[in-house]
Amino acid sequence: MSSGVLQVVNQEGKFDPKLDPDLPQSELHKLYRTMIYTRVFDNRMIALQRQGRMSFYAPCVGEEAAHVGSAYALKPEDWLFPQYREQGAMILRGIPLEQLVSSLFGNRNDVCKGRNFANAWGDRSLNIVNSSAPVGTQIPLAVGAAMAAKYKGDKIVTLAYFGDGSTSSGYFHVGLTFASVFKAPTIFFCKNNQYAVSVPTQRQLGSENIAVKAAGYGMEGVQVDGNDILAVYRVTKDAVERARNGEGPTLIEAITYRIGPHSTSDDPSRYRSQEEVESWKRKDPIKRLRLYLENRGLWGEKEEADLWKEAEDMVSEAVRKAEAAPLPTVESMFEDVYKEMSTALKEQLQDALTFHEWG
Amino acid sequence: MSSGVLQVVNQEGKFDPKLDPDLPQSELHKLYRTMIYTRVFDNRMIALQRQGRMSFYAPCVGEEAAHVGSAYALKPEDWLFPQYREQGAMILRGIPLEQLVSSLFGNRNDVCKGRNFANAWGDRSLNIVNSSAPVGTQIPLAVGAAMAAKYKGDKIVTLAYFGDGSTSSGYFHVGLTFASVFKAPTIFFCKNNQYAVSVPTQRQLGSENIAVKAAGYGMEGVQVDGNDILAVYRVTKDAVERARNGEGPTLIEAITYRIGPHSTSDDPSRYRSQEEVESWKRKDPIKRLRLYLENRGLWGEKEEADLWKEAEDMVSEAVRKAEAAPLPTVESMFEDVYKEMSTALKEQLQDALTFHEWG
Amino acid sequence: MPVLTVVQAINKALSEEMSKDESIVLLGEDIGVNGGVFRATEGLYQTFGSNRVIDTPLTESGIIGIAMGMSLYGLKPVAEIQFLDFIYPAFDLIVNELAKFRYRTGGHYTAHMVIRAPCGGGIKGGMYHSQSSETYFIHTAGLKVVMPSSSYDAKGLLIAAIRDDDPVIFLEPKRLYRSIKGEVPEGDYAVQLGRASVLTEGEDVSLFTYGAMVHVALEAAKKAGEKGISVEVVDLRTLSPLDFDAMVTSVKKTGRVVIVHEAPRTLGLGAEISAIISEKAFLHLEAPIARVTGYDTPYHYSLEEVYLPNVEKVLKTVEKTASF
Amino acid sequence: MPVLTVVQAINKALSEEMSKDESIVLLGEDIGVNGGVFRATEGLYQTFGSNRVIDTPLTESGIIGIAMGMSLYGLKPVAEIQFLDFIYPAFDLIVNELAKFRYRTGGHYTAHMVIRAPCGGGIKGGMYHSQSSETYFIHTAGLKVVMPSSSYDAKGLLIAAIRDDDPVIFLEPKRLYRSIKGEVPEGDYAVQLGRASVLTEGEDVSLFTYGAMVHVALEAAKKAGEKGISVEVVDLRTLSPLDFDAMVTSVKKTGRVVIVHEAPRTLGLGAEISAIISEKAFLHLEAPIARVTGYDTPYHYSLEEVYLPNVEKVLKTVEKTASF
Ligand SMILES: Cc1ncc(C[n+]2csc(CCOP(=O)(O)OP(=O)(O)O)c2C)c(N)n1
Ligand SMILES: Cc1ncc(C[n+]2csc(CCOP(=O)(O)OP(=O)(O)O)c2C)c(N)n1
Ligand SMILES: [Mg+2]
Ligand SMILES: [Mg+2]
Repeated sequence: MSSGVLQVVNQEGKFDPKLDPDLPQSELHKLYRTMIYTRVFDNRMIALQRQGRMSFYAPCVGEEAAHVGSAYALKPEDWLFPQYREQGAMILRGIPLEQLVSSLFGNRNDVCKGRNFANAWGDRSLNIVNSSAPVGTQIPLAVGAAMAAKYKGDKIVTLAYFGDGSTSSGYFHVGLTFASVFKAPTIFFCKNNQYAVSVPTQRQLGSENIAVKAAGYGMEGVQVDGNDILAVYRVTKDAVERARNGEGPTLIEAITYRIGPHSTSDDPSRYRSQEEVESWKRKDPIKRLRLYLENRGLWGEKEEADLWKEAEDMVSEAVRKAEAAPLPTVESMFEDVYKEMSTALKEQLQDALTFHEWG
Repeated sequence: MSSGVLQVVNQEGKFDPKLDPDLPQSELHKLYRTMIYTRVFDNRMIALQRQGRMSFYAPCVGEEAAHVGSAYALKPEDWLFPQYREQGAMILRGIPLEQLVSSLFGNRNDVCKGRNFANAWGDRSLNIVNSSAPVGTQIPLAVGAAMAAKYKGDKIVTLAYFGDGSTSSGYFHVGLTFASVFKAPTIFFCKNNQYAVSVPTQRQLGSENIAVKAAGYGMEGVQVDGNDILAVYRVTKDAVERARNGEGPTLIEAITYRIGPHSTSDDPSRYRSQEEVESWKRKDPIKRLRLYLENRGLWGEKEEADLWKEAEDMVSEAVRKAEAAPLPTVESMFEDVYKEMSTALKEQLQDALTFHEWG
Repeated sequence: MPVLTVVQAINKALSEEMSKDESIVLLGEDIGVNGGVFRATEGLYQTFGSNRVIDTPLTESGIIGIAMGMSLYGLKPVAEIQFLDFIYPAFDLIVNELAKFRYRTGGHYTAHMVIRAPCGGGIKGGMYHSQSSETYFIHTAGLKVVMPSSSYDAKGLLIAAIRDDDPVIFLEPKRLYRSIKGEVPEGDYAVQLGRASVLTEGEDVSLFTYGAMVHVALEAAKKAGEKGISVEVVDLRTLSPLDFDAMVTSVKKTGRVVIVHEAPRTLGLGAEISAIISEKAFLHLEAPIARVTGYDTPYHYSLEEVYLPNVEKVLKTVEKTASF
Repeated sequence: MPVLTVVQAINKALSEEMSKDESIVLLGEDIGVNGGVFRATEGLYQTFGSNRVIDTPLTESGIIGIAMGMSLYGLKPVAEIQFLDFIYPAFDLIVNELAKFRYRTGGHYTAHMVIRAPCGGGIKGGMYHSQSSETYFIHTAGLKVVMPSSSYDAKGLLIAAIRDDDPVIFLEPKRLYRSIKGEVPEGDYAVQLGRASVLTEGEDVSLFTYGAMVHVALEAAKKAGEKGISVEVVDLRTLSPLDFDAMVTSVKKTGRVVIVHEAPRTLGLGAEISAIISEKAFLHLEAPIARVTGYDTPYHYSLEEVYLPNVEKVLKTVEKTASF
């Protein structure tokens, strides 16, 4: 990692004791466990898509440390505004696996009533605002929620995830502008995974990196090794504390890599080399934490095997249940456009019901 | 002026010979003359509006040096993308006064056929792209034109004017992003006149100034005393040369002040003190250049009196002619929506002609 | 009852609701210290302070994005867009987020907020200070769209909009701000969203309109009456969802329809009204449904009198429709 | 003649025109190295290089703003928006600048450019990868709007759009990209903008439609024919400016109209067509004008078959209209 990029644990699992956040064993296990679940989940969803049982999926393989480590720095009452590639943060905060799968299938058990395409998870009871597809919109929303919390005197922070590509969006600029003018307690967490679909990060910015953009807003900006979960946790925790103390927002750039395709529709061999991918595979964030745990004598072969088995079983169970659930009702298609169904929508529902019977 | 802000001539007309661009007398007179014409034009348009002869006007009193000095650093083949408050740049580049007034009246002599509200000047033969009202849109347009010129191998630059308020717009961000990624030969010229209507500059940015934002794009950023026409010329000329040599874009922040109201509809006493205005009046850019000229023995009372008289006469003549021109024709309202009038528009024109006869 | 201008009525609605409900905050350009460029928020900054009347940076996508984030957190923001013509930088947020939030989150997250914007022509503002772009919002499922034509409705509809659980685009015909006055009750009352209002009963022709054109329509109806044509003027007030019943009831009575709006003709609201009436009252129609609208050009600066529907145009169209 | 898919036909139009005219450049996300997420620009980066096939930063307002600046300078950019659903960050530039540039500069500056965008549903893409938002553009004076339904038209209309002096929004029904094939001439031909095409002649009912729905309409017309109802299917092809004459001619023959589009009903293009026919052919109408459209909800992910017009719906509506 280049200078200025915080790292706590290196590729070989060696760590700097002065920087080690020294988390208790149970907490370290929780982090590790979440990353394994996430990896298993990703692999299974890709398999389902390949088997034609799911239409589309966007995996986060290789980026688990960046979002799990940062989400871990938040309290449950803090609000999360995901992009779409933060499966681990969803799992860590407690969205049930079955709910994640039901959402992907768009079935009747989905809390969003089967309306969303791919990776649009959220849960109001967990203060996770469902992500949507348009790139960058979550950024000003997170700032607005933070300003509202500040107005109400709630000591919470909001965190918005977004990618390197998203920094080119106008929303990045207006979100950071508002946050800096109003000292909103928001963490802008950029997962620089080197690509926006096929477009490399250099095509998004004339600056040498993303963190440096913070200066244009009079804001703190930091770079962190995004494959080092302890380093990610550290910088995010610092940012959260500053925000909670009324010292305003922070821009964090976590340097990581998307090992898998952008989505199941993407063929990354069109725009990047296998060597590049391999070089990043060696920086696998899961392996990194495992080496750290092993170095500290906190993990072994047996635990490892058990954990994988458990994760596989849990994911299988979730898929089994979700796949058994029926499609949403026709009625539900017309709900929630407005709080009360309008006359026009009632008529249209009747129309749909008529035609649905013929079908 | 604070450190880091380039100044060549101070408030008393003392100048730093090492920084003086040492323009020939005729050129200095041209700059001075343009500023006087601009001032006279502004005052007259405000008077016309007060007399109910014009609906609306936005003056540039106090900001003449910022736009005249920067426009002067361009060649005629360079493209200018104005905001709306750069009367002096229009005059310098050669839009006839009568055309400026005809546009404001929206009469039949207006090259834009009377279609535009206030300050929307431009002239294709002079490479000035008409400004429009929506704040910030000219910024990406200027970058696109610069990229096109580069593609065609034309050694020209483009310059976009905008205000401090406009830096909050998403267009500022996307324009600077594209320019930095593609090394577009564009000068981003921000006239920081301290207000966006009633909102002071601190409300637009968390950063200490505007020039610092350039770093977020890996771009050169400079601050200049916007009431010092020679300093403005100097920094713009440097930026133009860099751009012409393929070294990419520059962000310039010219620090100035809007002495008049935002527009004839605005009452600035609602949001700023008379003392503040007075303190800036003492920094009048016209007085500054006059003192410099006098210090160098290049100007006297007689020339001053003659110039004002001439400017008054020329503006009077322009107003007289423009006010005598009739309204545009009804037909012309339906032209230029498309290159060829559509069937629907032809029908609508007939409708308008019918009803116009009754009226 | 006090007589207020439309802009005063709007100011009253804001200030009374803000006094009652701390979760209401205002955001916009120049709405605080300056009181708004049309003075709609005059005095509110002084009364409620800078935390509730927020002068924002100059970015409409910022204003709407921030307001919406606030609403997700439970506030009830009222955002002002200085002119409707400048709302489009926020269009993505409005169409893709605001309109769809309740839907896409299964009803879990909702955006309880209002966007106020001065709209329409008649003030010599040219193509960027005169637009009537309600179509973009009416076509977008998930938004409610409201436009008052009187001081009474301005206050009552704005109160209803602020209390409504769905996002409301509240369009204020700027030329009525000071030109129209009317009695406005003190204190609490709401004009229900989704309900048109029959302003004059008539037998011969139904005239459907809204906003500033209501006054043109009323004048034309009066003149038509003098010529023996009895016109029923219906002020739609809520443009989405539309009050079908009011329109169909009127058409069943008159069999003839003229629609007036200043928005451009092609896919202006008149198109939908015409289509609905064809569908729901075809056998009652005795004449083609006529539209008097703005033209399909950008709004013209110096020829705005030609651009806009006026009493003569409406009157001639009513006569033609009545005698078909 | 070679048989091409719709997306191949589009690729051909781009590559042939680029070979002929150096002022054509392409801009968009993932269109270069990657060849476009739908492969519409496959191979063009390799042929024409990175100066003419420009992979842009991820910002639609940037893409459109830059393309438009280029067009002012004399290039003829073709910008790709990855999905029509993501065009709205550029909506301000499209409505306030692109559509109005010729007008507000008195014809001096013009924006000769095309915006291509995959549109519509049928690929299980949910509410952000399936929108049919043509209304927003049709309602905007100064834009032309085009949507092909076959490979032949896709190439011919795109060539015409690229050569047209006005800004064109070129909408590509993504579900046809690979599902529809047809003969496409090599080399130069253009399908004139502004002209509808009568696909089947009929006597009983006129069926007006466009884009992917053309294929649904043709299928329904065939089934109606088997039941003795003769349907005239008219593919509008250019949605703005509309081909009034073709529609009125057809209605004068049949007296009965069904309009099919997948865009939401309220102020979908069907509304304008219905209104125009009422105005221009009132006395010829023998039945209410019927619309079969998408519903006024966001596009539904898992129930898209319910959301979309299908052959059954169209057929039933044709039968009802024919027997009115
Ligand atoms: C406004 C908008 N434009 C285009 C897209 C299509 N798209 C989906 S994801 C994506 C790339 C996002 O890149 P980045 O922000 O780096 O996140 P990553 O996918 O790398 O995690 C694009 C172009 C979109 N969703 N929204
Ligand atoms: C998108 C948009 N929003 C709002 C306005 C209304 N408006 C016109 S000028 C202006 C302030 C511009 O401030 P600045 O960029 O600093 O330029 P200045 O007027 O100070 O020269 C505002 C808010 C507008 N024209 N466009
Ligand atoms: Mg990325
Ligand atoms: Mg300013």
